Formats: sequence, C-alpha cells, structure tokens
Amino acid sequence: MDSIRKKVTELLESGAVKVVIGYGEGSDNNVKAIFVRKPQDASKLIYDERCVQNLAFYLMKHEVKHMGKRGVIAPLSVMRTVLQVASECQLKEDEVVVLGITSEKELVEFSNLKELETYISKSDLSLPAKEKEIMDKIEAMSPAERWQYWTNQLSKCIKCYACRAACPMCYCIRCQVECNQPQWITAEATPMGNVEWHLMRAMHLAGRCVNCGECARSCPMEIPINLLTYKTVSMVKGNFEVYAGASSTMESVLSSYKSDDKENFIR
Amino acid sequence: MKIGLYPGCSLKGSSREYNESVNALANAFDITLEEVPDWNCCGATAAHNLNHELSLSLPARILALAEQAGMEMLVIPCAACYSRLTIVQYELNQDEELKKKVSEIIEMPYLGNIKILNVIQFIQQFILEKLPAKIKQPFNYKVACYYGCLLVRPHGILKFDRPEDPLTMDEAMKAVGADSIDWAFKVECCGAGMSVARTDVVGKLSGSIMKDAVDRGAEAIIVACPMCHSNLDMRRPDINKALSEKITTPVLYITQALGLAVGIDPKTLGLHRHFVPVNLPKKEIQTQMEVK
Amino acid sequence: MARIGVFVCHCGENISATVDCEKVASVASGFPGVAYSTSYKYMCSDPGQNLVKDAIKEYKLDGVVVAACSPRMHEPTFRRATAEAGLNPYLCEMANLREHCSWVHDKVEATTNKAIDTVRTLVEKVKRNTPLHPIRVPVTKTALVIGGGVAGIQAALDIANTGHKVIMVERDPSIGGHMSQLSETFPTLDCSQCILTPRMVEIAQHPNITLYTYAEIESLEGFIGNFKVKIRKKSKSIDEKACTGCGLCSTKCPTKKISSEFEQHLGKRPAIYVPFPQAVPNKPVIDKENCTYYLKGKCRICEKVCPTKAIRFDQPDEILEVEIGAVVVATGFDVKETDFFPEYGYGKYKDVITGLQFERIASASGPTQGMIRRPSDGEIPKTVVFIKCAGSRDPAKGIEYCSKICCMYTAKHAMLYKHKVHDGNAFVFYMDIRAGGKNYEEFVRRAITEDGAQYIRGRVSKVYEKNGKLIVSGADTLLGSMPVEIEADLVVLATASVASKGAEELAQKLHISYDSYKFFSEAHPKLKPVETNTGGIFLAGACQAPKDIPESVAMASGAAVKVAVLFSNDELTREPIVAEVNRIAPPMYSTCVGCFMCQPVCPYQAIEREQIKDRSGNLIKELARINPGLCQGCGTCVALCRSKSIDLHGYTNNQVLAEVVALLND
Amino acid sequence: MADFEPKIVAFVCNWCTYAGADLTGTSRIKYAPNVKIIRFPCTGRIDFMLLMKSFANGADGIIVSGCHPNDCHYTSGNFHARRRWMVFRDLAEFMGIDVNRVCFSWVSAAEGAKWAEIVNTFTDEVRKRGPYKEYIDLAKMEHKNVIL
Repeated sequence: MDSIRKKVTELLESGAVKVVIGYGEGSDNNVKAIFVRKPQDASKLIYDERCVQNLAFYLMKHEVKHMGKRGVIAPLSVMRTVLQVASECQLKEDEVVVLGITSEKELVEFSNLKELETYISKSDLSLPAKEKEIMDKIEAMSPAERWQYWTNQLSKCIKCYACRAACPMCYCIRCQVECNQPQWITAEATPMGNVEWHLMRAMHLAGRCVNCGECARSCPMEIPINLLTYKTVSMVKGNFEVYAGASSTMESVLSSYKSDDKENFIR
Repeated sequence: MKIGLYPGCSLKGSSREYNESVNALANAFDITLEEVPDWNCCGATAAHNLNHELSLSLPARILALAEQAGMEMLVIPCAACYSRLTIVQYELNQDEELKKKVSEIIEMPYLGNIKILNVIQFIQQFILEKLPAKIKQPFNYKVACYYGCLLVRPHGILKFDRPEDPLTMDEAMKAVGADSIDWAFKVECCGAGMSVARTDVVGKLSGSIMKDAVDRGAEAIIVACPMCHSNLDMRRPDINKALSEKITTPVLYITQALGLAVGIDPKTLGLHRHFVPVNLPKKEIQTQMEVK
Repeated sequence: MARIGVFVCHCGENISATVDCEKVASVASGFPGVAYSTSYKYMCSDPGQNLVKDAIKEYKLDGVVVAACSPRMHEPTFRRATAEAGLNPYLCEMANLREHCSWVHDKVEATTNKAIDTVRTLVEKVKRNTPLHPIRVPVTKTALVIGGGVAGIQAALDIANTGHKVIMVERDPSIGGHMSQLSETFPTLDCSQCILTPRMVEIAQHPNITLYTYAEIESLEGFIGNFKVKIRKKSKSIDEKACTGCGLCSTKCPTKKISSEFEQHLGKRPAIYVPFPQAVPNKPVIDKENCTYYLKGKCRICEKVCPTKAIRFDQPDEILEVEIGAVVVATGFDVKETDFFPEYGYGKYKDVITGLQFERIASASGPTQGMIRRPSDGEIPKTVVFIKCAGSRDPAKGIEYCSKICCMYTAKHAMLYKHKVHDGNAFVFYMDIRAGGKNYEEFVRRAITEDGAQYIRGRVSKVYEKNGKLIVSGADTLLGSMPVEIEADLVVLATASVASKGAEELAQKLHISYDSYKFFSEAHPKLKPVETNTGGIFLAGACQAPKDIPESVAMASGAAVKVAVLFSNDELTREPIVAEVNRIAPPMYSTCVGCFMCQPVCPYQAIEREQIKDRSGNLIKELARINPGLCQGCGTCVALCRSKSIDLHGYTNNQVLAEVVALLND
Repeated sequence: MADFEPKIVAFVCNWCTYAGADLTGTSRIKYAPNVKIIRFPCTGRIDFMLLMKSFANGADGIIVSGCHPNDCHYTSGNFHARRRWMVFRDLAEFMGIDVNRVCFSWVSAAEGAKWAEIVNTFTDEVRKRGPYKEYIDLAKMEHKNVIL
C-alpha cells in the first residue's frame, strides 16, 4: 500500500497526472471512489478486499476528463476496461496512467498500453468461479425453467438504470432504451420491457464485457444481471477465442467476421 | 465395435459358399460378423410389387433387430438385399411419419441410423489396408470383375462407386495381384429375375456377359452377388447352349478370391459347391509382384 | 394525419384469381391515414398509372402504396408515376401481392388476409417515409471488358467506337476465345478464323482500346461509375515492346512436346509459344511450368536466339490499378471434359473425343490440316458416331439444362465429315433436334437429306472397344426402342457447355450473383438480360448461359449500349438509399459517441471520422460520418450502432419497426 | 390446437431471399400463407431488437434469411449478420427464449424451391410448437415490485 501512495505522491508532485482516481474510506465501513488531486491527499488511498468497484468508469466522465491527465488505481478489471475503452476510441493512451494492482496487491506500473497488454495476456481473464457455477446450473435447466427463472428475476427490475450508470462500457450519450423515434422499449418497467432491455444490454456488451460485475453490484433489486453479459463473454471466448479488454487495438467481435464462422444453425 | 451380418435367404441356400467365404475372410482378419438374430426375408424380389408398406416393413424389421442388438454397422453381402435395405432406410429417413407408421407395424422401435455396408465396402473399410501383409498366394490371374445391376443402382440412394463404370472391385482384386481387365459388361443385366422362369433369356443375357469377358482373356469372373453367381455358374449349360460354345471359365465370389490369396483353404471357402469347377492353373509367383 | 393512397392491382387475373382485390381495397380504405383506395385491372398500364397520378393530385395524397407485383419488377415504374404527379418518388412503396402472395397460395381466405396484412404493413411504412433526393456522383468514362472471346471483342469495339476508352483483360496469351478454335460456323459454313481475325486485329489497333492479355482480375472495388480494378498482368517472360513476334524462339525451343490447349490436346506446342498463328497479340509467352530453364535452371536457348534480346526470365507479375466506370463480363464457357462419362469411355479410348476436339480436327489450321483423321492412329474414320446431349439435359449427371449449341454444331460436324469423307458413315444419336434460329432448321435438314447424316433418335448406353472398333450400344426409340449397335471408328461427344473455369471466384470478386451452375445471373430473365444485379456490371455471351455466336454478339452489343448510356452523362444519379449519422444541436452535435466500431463493418469504406472543432480549433468531438457517394445502403452499420445514431434512408428504424407492428397486429 | 395457424414474419434481404421468393412466385410453387415478408436491403440491416419486437407483437415464428456466404450483394453483410445471430441465439437460449421459433437460412435468388420448402417446413414446425404464449403472457404478468 505504501508503494502505491508513494507512487501517487510522486505522480502528482511531478505533475505527471492531475488527478488519481482510487479507493478511500467512506461512511459505515463502505469504500468509495476518491479523487486525489493534491500529493498530501495520497494518504487517503486504501486498497483491500472491499475495493472492487470498477473505477475506470470515471475516466471518461466529462467532469473528470477536464481535470487533465488521469491516474487510476487499477485491479485487473480496471486494467481491462482501460484497454477496451481505448479500443473503442473513448480514451487515448496519453490521457491515462494505469497504476495496476496485482492479485497479490502489489503495485505494477506500465509505461504504455502495450506493456499493459503484455501483462493482461499473462493474466487469467476467465469468469469468476462462483458465477460460472450458477450459470452452469441455469444452463442445465430446461428451457421452460430458464424462462421462468429469468422472467421472475427480471420482473423485479424497476428500470432505475443503475446497472447502465455503473457500467464503464455504457458510455453512450443516448441509450437505445431512450430512443422514442421509434420507441424500442417501453419507458416504464414492465416484465416484457424488462426482458427486452436486459437482452439488449447484454447484446450491446457482447464482445465488450470485461466481467467486472459492477452491474450486478449496483442493482438495488439484487438481480444477477451480470450473468447475462457473462454468458456473452463465454460465448465469445468459446466461438471467437477472445476476451474483451485484451488489447487497445482489437477489432470488436461483432464488427468483424471470419468467412468460416460457425453456421450449423443456418438452414 | 459390433459389426452385424445380414445373410438373407440366398446365403443360407443356393449360395452357402458366399456366406462361408464372407465369414472366413472376416475371421482371417480377426473380425467376427454377428448374424442379426431372428432375421427375416427382405422381400427383395416380390414385396415391392405387392404392398408398399410390407416392402418397407420387412427390411425395417431386420434393421430394427440389428439396432436392438447394438450393431453399429451391418454387412449385407447379397446385392439384392443390400440394395433393398439401403433404399428402405433412405425412404424412411425422408419421412418421419412413415417411419413412425412402419415402427408400429413391426412393433419395434426403429431409428434408421445403422450404417449399411455391401461386401466391397466392408472389404475397403476393414480389410484392404491389411491385405498386402497377409498374401500367401497371389491371385495372379486375369479377372473380369462383374458388378451386376443392384450393387451400384440406384446411384442417387446407394451413392456407391461410379454407376456406369465401377472400379472398387477391380481395386480390391488388383491388391491381391490380379490383372483386372477393362471390359464392357460390368453392370449389364444377367437376367436375374428370369433365372427360374426363362432360362433361355438368362442364357442369352448372361451369355453376352460371359462371352465378352472370355474374349478379352479373363481366366475367372469375380462377382459380389448371389444372383449373378448362380446365373453365370449354375446356368452355364444354358449359356453355352445360347452361345454354342463350351466356356469353362469359373465364377468366384470376391470373398473367395481374396480368401484364396490369404491362404484360406478352398473347402472352407466353399469352392467345391460351384457347378463350374474352379480349376485355376497354378501360376508362378512373379518375384517382386506389384502388390501394395 | 397522413393521406395515403392504396392502389390494388388485379394484374389481369394473376392476382385476382386467388386474392379478392376489391376486398383488399375496401379494407385498406379503413386503415388509419388512408385517404383513398381503389383497385384496377392493370395498374402498370398507362390508364392504371394515370389513375395513381390523378388520385395523388385529386386527393392530395402524401404517400402511395401500390399493391401489385414485386417491387423488383415495377417499383421504378410507380415511383416515376408518383414523381410525375408531383410527389416525391420515395413516398411510393409497393406491396408484393403477386410473387409473394397470389402466385404461391391457393384461393382461400388466408390468401386475401395475407394481402390485406401486407398492404397494412406498407401503409404504416409509407406513413413514415420521407422525401429523398437522388445522389449525384461523377462517372469515370472508361469501360473494363473481361474476356477476349467474340462477345468481349464485340462489346469492346462497340464501346470504343462510341469514343470511350476500353480496357480489355484476357486470361490466355491471345484473344479470340473458343470461336478462334472453330473450323467453320453454322448455318453458313463460313470459316471462323476468317471472320474473327480481322476483329481481333481491330482490337489490337483501336486507339481507344488497351489490351492486356495473359492477365486476370485481382479485385474490383467501388460502385457504378466509380470502380477501381486491380489487374494482375502475369509475367510473359518477354519484353513485349522489344519482341517483334518473329517466332525464332518457338522454333528453337527444345521443349516441343507440350500438349496444346488451343488444339484441345490433339497437338503439341513448345514452352515458349504463341497459341495459334493468327494470335493477337502475336507475341509469345513462356509457359513456366514446362520451360526447362524455369524447371532446371538451364537452357536459355530462346534468350540466345532472340534477335532483339526480348526475353526476360526475371520479369515479375505486375499489378495495375485502374479507375473505370463500367464492366462488361464476357468470360464465356468451357466444355465438360474429364471422365464425366465413364460409360462413353472418354479419357479411356483415344478415339472418343469432344465436339471441340472435332472442330480442331476439321479445322484447316488444326493438327490434321483439316483432314478428318482419328487421334489414335491417324486413320481416316469410315464410321463416325456423334452423341448429342452428352451430359446436358441429364439430371443424373447434374446438368439439367440444354447446352443449346450442340444440335447445330453436331449437324455441322456430320456435314463437314461427309464433305471430306464421301464414303463415310455419319450417325447422330439425338434426344430432340432443337434448331430454333434463322436458317437453322434448314441447315439440319440439309445435313440429313443432302449430306446423308443418319439421325437415330435414342440414347447411347455405352461405348466400348472390341477388336479395334468402338462399339456404340444404344436404342432407337423410333423403332420401338430396338437395341442398336454401331461399330464406329470415331465417337464425338457433344459434351455439355459449362461455366468457365473460375467463374465462381470471379463472380465473388465482382460481387455479382450466379446460378447453381455458376453461370452469371442476369438482373431480369426477360427485361434485363444483360444487366447484373450490381449496377454498372453487364454480361455478354456464354458466361450467362450457353449461347451461339450470333446471340453472343447481339448480347455484347446490348451490353455495349448499356455502357454507352451510362457514359452519356457526366454525372449519374444514385438511389438515395444511404445511411446517415444523425446530427443534433450542440453541445452534443450527434448522439454518435465516436466508438467507430461501425467503421470496419462498412464494405465500402464509406464511414469517415469527422472532427467537430470550436472556433479556436479545439477538438470538441469526433464522430462518424458516412460518405453518401460511397455508401451503398446495406445498413449493416445501422443494425450495429448501439445508440441508434445511424439510420438508413428508405429503411429507417422507425419504418421497419412500424412494419413489424403493423404486420402482426390486425 | 388443431386449427392453430401460426403467425410468422420473415425478415429477408432484397438481393437473394426476396428475389428467391419472387422466383418461387414465378415458378408457381405453393407454400403456406402464414409467412409474411418484410424486405430489407441486407441481412446486415436486421436488428436483433426487431426479432424481440416481433415476438412482443405476437409472432409465433420468425424467419431470417439472406444470401449464402460469399454471395452477399454488399460483400459481407451476411457475415456480420451471422455473427450477430450466433451471439443472439446463445443469449436468447440462455434466457429461456424459444430459439427454435427463429429460423435462420440462406436462400439465394436461384433457390425459389428452397424458399417454399423452408416456409413449409418451418410453418409446420411452429404449428407443432403451438402459439408462443409464454412470451405474450409476459405482457399480462404482474410486476414483482410495486414500489410506492
């Protein structure tokens, strides 16, 4: 931890970054995102098991962008997010300093995104075991049971869009769900509209989701919506041999094709 | 893997030697062919003219029995049975409704997924590769491979070899050192259906087949169908009468010819059962034969 | 409130036989927003079109649905009529009641109901249509002709004579195609070379034509009026400028026994060769696969004897990139070869040959100097059997179509044979004699009555060799299917005409469609026989289907006119069915967030990055922009865009969703 | 259920399947009138949300059809569509949506007979599956959390 704080102090003192986004103590034993702009505030940074939020989400925020070059405390999911959004032209290499945190909570520095890519290529990007287990269970169900499971779960959704707000990939300034010419999905929360919204959200994240799980954590109704995007993660890995957030130059899975893609489902 | 055998009526009666030689050859390559239990007639020559459902159900029952016995493949040496069973399997796989109906008639579940092999396909798949190493006495004669009509037709369903100029039997015979000739009557009709009623017609049709083969120097005719065999062998007097000649060229099942080459004794292969005696002159084994 | 007009066509009885057209019209009149609805016997006729035009004016319609045939047939007709009535043509849509409804369903209530649903769907779409205006793009007035056979030659000369530039690309070392291989042509028996070679020379000398032989198409990009083609000029291993075509190299080449493609493998050629004496250009190429130097690194005799030092062993392939405005595809056909017919012994017996080989044997410049001698021993055959429909019209051989030219050339072959071998017998086995064409039937009659060709109606079951003779065994169906056996000295198979080798790959490079036999597809079987479905690409000759010379030439001239029409304007107007990225007021400028994931999806590189800057030049935002000149309107980017910032004119999200809702809710 | 006639919507591309269906018409090959076609320029244009909206509006089955691989009029629209459908199918299946009610096919402009065959086979299949009640019932389903 000391090494992280030391590095942040250095970066801010030298002016290499204008702000560092990191984790700090909040109220009631909660962790919150903090924005360290002065070297002396570096001591407020913490890092422990509670620090799971995907901070990369703040990097693209208008207000934060205006502060100047950003540093970010980056566990694996944040590192992958940085690469993914860079590949989607939302973040430039010279706008960010990634202060990586290894699984052993050690600081790892990268002088450019290429080095970050090398680090990622050696990391385990697979889905968390706990979720994988639930997904296996769902997949073992009959289609009718699955339908029952998901309609029950999704009908709880109140369309607060916390999932969308928390997801660093949901950076559109106008989401399709807010289109009214035509109105694709009803504005109010209805069971059918909810199914449509969540399927659409997962489709839009296909090939892009870095399985940080932020959407499910942010859900006030505790719906395991992360499983939907995780499903696309395993599908994309299984069929196209890639994980999102592996490189800042990769072409998105749905923007590319191979002439011999699987087509056993096409008559 | 369990490989089944459907002998059919001929192989238990007039063509016992075919059955004997198929089994003997298989055994020589450590393959046991298991006979389909409680099999029935395939209805080949008559059923499809009388009753369509019957003509489907008879073969379907045989296939269902083989399925039940856990056979993945089914070898059918008789070309007529092979053609019939393959056609039925094809027809039922085209029509789920019909399949269900036939399954009800035979009172047995029928899946239609067993792989059917004719004797040449069986040889190609399980024997051909191992053949060279086992040759004791090359079958180094000039032979005419006679396929007849049912082995390769209808091509759209059987999808076996080239229907007008098949080559697979020739390839197998070349593998044991035979010189298989290029001749004109490979798939000509022998007059099978007339074998009992009109032996004069058989004499004429089979006669032209025999004549072309002999004229081109064939020392033996190789067949893979009991019908072809009985017409060319048993009806030889009628043939000779039609041709006004005295042809003594023997007719061998391909399994017999291959069997001789790998050293199975003639009796086991049933050669003594032929009407036209198989007296092939002993030929010297050419050194460095082109056996591959 | 919208004011839509619905016009239901009976199409004579084509639609009204199974669809209750009056009912469709009357139900449609009750749809919200429909101001006028009627039905008429022939909506595409003049009075029918007037009905539409008058109604637009009288009822002040702001949208039109014509419920008739396929829009692929008459959409342009009705859009033009709409425009003539003063309404934007893109406010007219067609509901397909014929191809997709009346012709494919029985006369039941469900059919009329389907028609009603279809009309309702299109009414809801047209309500959301917006006026669109054609896009103007410049035209590059150079044409590309692919293939230098008679069709390509005709098309190239016609286009060049209108004053436009033509680039001709031929895969072989010489132009001339199959026609240059023929001996004489039906129905006049004039010498093929004599009528073709002057035109070949004209190609070489025409100031507007650039000829690339021994060249192939690498790729074609762009769109009508604005294509970019990459041409691979295969290395000929000679400097064409230096070479005088003296032919010394060919004479001295020690590798002389190469089977000649031009002679249909009945003759031989050296490794450095001109395919035939009248070749254009008359300059040799080195066949690298057979040249001793390329194979073994030694020889170079041609280099030593060449008086102008024109041999270039290290010459590489060259890739040319040219801008062109239109393409004429004239790649011709091949005749079916190989052991396609084991029962006829082709490939097994030397004296069983194809019709094209017979042409070479009969040709005065051929391997036998025009004497009919059979390939095996050079003897003059006393009995020749011609077998027609060898492959053609034979579902079992996978070729169900008629090759069209065989009836005529077989009659010609029989005639040529009889003219040269007076005491010979010519037998022709046929299924039918198809001699439709000017003077064609008379020609066949002449072969039979004057020249004594013996026509036998029946199929041949097999050909086999016995005692040095080819036994042709068949049946005569006019004699009660009597078996016929003929002892022949030569058998000529009229093998099927098939698509040219590589046709499929070429079609894929050009993005044109082809049928299951790999012949290229015309845009309409009757009304657009020379167009393809890709704008600016036209077809000529047998690459579209088997054809004889006059037909190929006529089609080539037709294609040339199409090109000339295209080149007659400096600009061409294009359908405004293009995608557009939305623009909204600052500070957002667009809902596009500039992820540019749409960029790689576009097959036309039409998506650009546009930078929005403030007055002092600071970048505010980067967003996608679609170049309407390049966009072809596939809409793949539209479906991909997550924020729905791209939409496709003519198929907007608003339109298609309304269609779905309307189709399913009656 | 015997007289149940499914509602099927077909999303087809203009160049191959729409033209193929035109050919079915010109060849007078009969097929079930249950299928109604909406024309698109290319399969690449077909948004997965249109499939969802079709079910929401009462479709019992959906056909999506375009050009065979390598035959796309726009070169690659069908390839992009194919990937989209791969992901969509997997996800929809995971959610318990009946993906057997969506028929993907390649029908070229020359395959008039294939179009009729696809329509008839698929209509039969959907007829056997019955109405897609499970999906439509969602509209009637009560919302689990009424927060006041």
